[in-house]
Amino acid sequence: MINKSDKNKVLIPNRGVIALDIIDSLKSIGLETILLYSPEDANSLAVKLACRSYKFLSSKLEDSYLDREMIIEKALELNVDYIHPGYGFLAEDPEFFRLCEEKNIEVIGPGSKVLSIVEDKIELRKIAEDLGIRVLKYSKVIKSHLDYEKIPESFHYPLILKPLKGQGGKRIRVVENKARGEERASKMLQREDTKRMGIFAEEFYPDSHHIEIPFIRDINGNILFLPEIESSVQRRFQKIFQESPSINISDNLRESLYEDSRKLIEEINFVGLGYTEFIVNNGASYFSEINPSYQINTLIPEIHMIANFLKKQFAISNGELLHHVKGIRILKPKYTILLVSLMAENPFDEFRPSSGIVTEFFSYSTIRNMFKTSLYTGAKVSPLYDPYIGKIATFAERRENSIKDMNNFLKNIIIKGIRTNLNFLRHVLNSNCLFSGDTTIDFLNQKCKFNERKRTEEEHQVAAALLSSIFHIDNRKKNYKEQLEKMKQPGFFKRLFKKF
Amino acid sequence: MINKSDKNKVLIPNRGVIALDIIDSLKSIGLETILLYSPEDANSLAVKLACRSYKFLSSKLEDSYLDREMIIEKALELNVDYIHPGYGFLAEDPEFFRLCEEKNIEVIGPGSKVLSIVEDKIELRKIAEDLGIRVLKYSKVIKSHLDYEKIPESFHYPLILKPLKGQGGKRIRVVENKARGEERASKMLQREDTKRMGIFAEEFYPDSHHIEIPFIRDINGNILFLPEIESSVQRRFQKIFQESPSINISDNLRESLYEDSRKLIEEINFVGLGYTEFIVNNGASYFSEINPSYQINTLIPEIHMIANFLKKQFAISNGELLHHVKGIRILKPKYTILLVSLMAENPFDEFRPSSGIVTEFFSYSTIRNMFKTSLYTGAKVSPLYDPYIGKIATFAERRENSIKDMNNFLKNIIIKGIRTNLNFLRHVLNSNCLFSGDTTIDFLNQKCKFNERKRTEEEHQVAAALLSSIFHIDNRKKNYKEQLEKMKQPGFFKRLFKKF
Amino acid sequence: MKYKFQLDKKNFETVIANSTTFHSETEIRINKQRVNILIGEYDEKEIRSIFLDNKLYQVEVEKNNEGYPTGIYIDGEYYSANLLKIDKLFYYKEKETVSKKSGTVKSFIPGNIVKIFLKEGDTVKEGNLVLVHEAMKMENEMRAPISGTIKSIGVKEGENILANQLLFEIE
Amino acid sequence: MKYKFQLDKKNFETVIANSTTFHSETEIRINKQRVNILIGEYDEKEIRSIFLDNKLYQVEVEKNNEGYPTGIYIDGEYYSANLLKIDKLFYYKEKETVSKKSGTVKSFIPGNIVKIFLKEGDTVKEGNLVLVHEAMKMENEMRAPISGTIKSIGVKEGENILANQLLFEIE
Repeated sequence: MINKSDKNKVLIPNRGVIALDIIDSLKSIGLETILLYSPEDANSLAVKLACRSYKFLSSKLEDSYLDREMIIEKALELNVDYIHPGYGFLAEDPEFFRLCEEKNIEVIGPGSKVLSIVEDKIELRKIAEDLGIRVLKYSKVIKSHLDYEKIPESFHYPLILKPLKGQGGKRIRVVENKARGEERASKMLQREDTKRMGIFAEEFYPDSHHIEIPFIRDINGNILFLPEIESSVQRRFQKIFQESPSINISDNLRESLYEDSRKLIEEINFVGLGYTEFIVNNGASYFSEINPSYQINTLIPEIHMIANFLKKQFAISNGELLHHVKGIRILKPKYTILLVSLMAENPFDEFRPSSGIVTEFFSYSTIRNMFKTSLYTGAKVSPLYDPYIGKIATFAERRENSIKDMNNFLKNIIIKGIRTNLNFLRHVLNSNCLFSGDTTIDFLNQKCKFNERKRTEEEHQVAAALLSSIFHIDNRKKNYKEQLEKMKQPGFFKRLFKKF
Repeated sequence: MINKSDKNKVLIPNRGVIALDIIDSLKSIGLETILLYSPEDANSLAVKLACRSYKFLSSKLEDSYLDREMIIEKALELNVDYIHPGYGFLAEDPEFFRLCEEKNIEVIGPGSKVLSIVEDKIELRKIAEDLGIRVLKYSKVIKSHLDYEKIPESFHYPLILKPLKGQGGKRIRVVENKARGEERASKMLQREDTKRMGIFAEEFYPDSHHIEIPFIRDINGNILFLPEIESSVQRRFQKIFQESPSINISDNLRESLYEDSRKLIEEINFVGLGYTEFIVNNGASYFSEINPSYQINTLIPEIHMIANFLKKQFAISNGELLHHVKGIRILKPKYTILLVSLMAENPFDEFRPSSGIVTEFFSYSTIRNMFKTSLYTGAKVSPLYDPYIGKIATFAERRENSIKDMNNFLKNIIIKGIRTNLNFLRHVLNSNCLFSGDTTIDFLNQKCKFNERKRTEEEHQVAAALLSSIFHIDNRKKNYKEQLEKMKQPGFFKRLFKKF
Repeated sequence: MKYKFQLDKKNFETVIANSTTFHSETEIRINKQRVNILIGEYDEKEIRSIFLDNKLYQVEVEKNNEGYPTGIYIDGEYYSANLLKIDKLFYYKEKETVSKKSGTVKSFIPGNIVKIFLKEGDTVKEGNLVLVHEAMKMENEMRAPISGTIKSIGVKEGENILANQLLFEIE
Repeated sequence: MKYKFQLDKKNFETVIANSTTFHSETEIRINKQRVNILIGEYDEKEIRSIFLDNKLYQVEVEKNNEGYPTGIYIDGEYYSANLLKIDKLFYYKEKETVSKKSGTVKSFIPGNIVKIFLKEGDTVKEGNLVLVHEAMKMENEMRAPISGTIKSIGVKEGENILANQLLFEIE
């Protein structure tokens, strides 16, 4: 009965908090949000909040969120006007964008042309070098273990081995010496898709900082730069803790980062929303790559602007111009914003991903913090997908207050039924190293090891008291039940009263 | 084992969102928050988040949250440094403050002296009149139905009858003529406590606006004024929808409201946080009363300041001075902030309060909205207490965007197990009358009647389709179960196979 | 199955195929329009949400003591409801009689006998309407579960009856 | 009851009065300190939170297949645990034997017989230690449920036994 020929339909082939942010942002500007979801995600909050939802036939990634053809087919069938791919999955895939462009479906993003430039990390660095931008030293493409010899002798170990294309830190490896490097490279090249594109090597500085510059550029070339984000604190190349602005870069360096970014995105004519990434080592910056989509840390620019980043992205993508920006504008930060990633993984069991049904969930937010999560009591955390389940931000004028607030807020969250990294995050937030700002890339490996944390005598006593009390009650209940069973047996009362 | 002689203990004899806000705010500045809670509130979120919690012996109000002696006894026993009464309950009770002051327990608030001035609504108006402030016309105290004759003939009906002292709108009545007034007055005076203090009458203008000015005044007399709040939209004198700033007052009037407020709070030497209340009719303002405690709408000043109001209140109460305020400072609003009150009541059943266990609860907030609630899946909404269960705020530069965002956000909340006023709020937010700003005191009675809303043909068809589908499945399941039962009966299969 | 409902005092007629479980998307007819229905979330007790044309609705059905719907909350919005008529009430029971061939029909809830169309000794075919039983403002057409002769009718027109009372017997 | 626990490789001893249910606030001893315990939230399955000195802790106990705790999450923080010893394991069973006077003692979980203190024909008093049975690293002192003579001992020192195996019999 509802077959309006609405011109404002947006298809969202994504899940979790990503889908939620898109649904919420685009619904609020009057768009009909149509979600594509896998059977595994049937009870997700995204399905509850989307205007309409269509189920993929399979929960396998390649047959659902990564199935370009199926998504485009559905887009055509439903006659949607836009696709918002979110981030991850197909959000940075030039081929997906190209196919959509062919079918005249508008995909939110910088377009297939920009994406294919940005995708090739070596070519992008060459462009940067031509513009006079200092880049991280990089090797030629390595397509077989024989190519490993191509890495110049001048490269200092440790090195990072990375796939030439493709996002996410899961396939990145740090190697300590040549032997390990060759071994690792041939392992990486055993994956069919990695072999096809190849990998490359770059130098790794454990003591460096990871800095990102969020930006929005409109079709007229006006650019809004948001305050930089330091995302050095990573576990297995996944960003765990981020802060903005960074206290580890000077004003001069900051300016040069903006200038480098400007040159680069103007050169490739990037229209839309993205992040330039730099490694900062000993006060010098090295361009690393461009993230051409909205990211996990979008809450940070949102709080700096006190505005919805996705609404802005949508407007720019539709050819609107930036408000109050003629030429270049660099937003000055008013707050120190912290952001942590909530993961369904057990820090007490080697960070193994945890899945299951959430049996209890509550939290209480205040004006200076924000918690976005796909969790609710009864939610299913699937073993099929990324364990990323939420993000928490706090902000204050003074960095130490942001840290204090984050510490306090993490205690206001209770999650049961699945294991989460909440206590790991508390450990990170409480470390002196973080407080003093010594947040380098090796932070979690060297400076703030979770397994080395100490417990107080009091904590142990509390644990012992609680455990023995619970065991006592359990045991009592069990014995009581057995007793009851006995009483039900024939002759019990007869035997009892024989005594009298 | 934990018997530290900590000097930073605060006792919180309150519940629900009120207790949660205090716990969260004061915990974050390092105070040990000690909650007193009734047995009925044992599973509340406040108990989960407080540092420590002590149970009252009874859930009856007079033996728990209103039991001055018991609370003070507990404060002394636990050797607390502060009591934060929140709002409601004992928060504006001069006697409670006096008793605490006697025992040298610091209570957060303006002190017993100011509270006893503010409490007597007639005396306070006399003070205002002496300062040249226009006040709502008021009668002498009425202590028996005979006193009703004291109401001057010049008073125009409808009139409001109010208890002389005491907060909350529950005992306020509007009367249309003298006969109804006398009847209602004698009814009100049947309550022992009301009779003791007496009631009084004031004129009622259905077409007027209800305006509040939040303020903080420090011990040196510096005053920070926050943007005014219009809280005209009330149901049974409970504020349902509030906005700030008001679009119904001119800049001149706004200035005079600040000036009147200043004179008054300086005259009575009010130190702390409070609100002055005015009725605005035909462009003229009439002082009505002072709310001497933190209120239900505290989120509004918090968003204007992007700061925690309760932390500020605590600091001022401890003799700290306002930051960046010398003399008088009036904060200019950057946003239009809307606030609605979430109530556990059924708008489809004459707003009867609803209680029970929350079986499902979820919501998803974005940067421009805030949802504070004591609800969670599994929470118990008690029939013993106020049905107020949460507050929702949105803010935007433009009023229409705030309204749009609120409308959108209300759809992002799902609550089951209890009935709530969510759909009533949606109705209010969607009304043309609200959109155009015609928010007068009679809004809900005259301009936006819930029972007169229309449903579309499509809505009805959706309802019919859903209901019949559910009934179909239920019936099918029931029959299936009956069938199974039959199959279990002896001889069923014998009878079945006899056929062959 | 045909269902006749009153919602907010308006009548609606729905047609749902007998075997429908809505565990996969299924088309139903409502006042001659067609919509797709799919169960969303459910537990042992009830259906908690349901898709209509791929839009998920949160539902809570209000029932009377006999288990019949008197209203429904859809995304928190309440519609008073009244089940007027079901054309084939005992789908499964009817099937069952194929094997059991019992001709005894009892009342399933208390109510009132509105009309009796046949009398003792009449010949009936399976499916013939024998009497109409009204309960909770819902008319139930009680039909012959087997073909045969009416052996006895246990009620009179206008009679108030209890649950599980003999209505009629066919042999 | 005395409980001996290992937590993060440290030993703790707790004393809890036999009849304690913690449904009202109750003092227990832990390594000679005293703390107050009160159950917070619980359902049929488990205790979900518990007060210690009026502070509420969220708890999740990790158990092995036999139902013995191997760890506890307290407000999300994990402590590995090991139940070493319980001084009176079968509180209720002991009481029960007052009326039943059964002298047969069986193993309640699989494990290992660490030590046997008495032999067949020995005279025992109620409560005398007969043997020690270790299971899941927990030592269980198996005592005589009644006074009498040991009729038979069904196990040997060092033997691995199953659940419900006869340990000894007294008449």
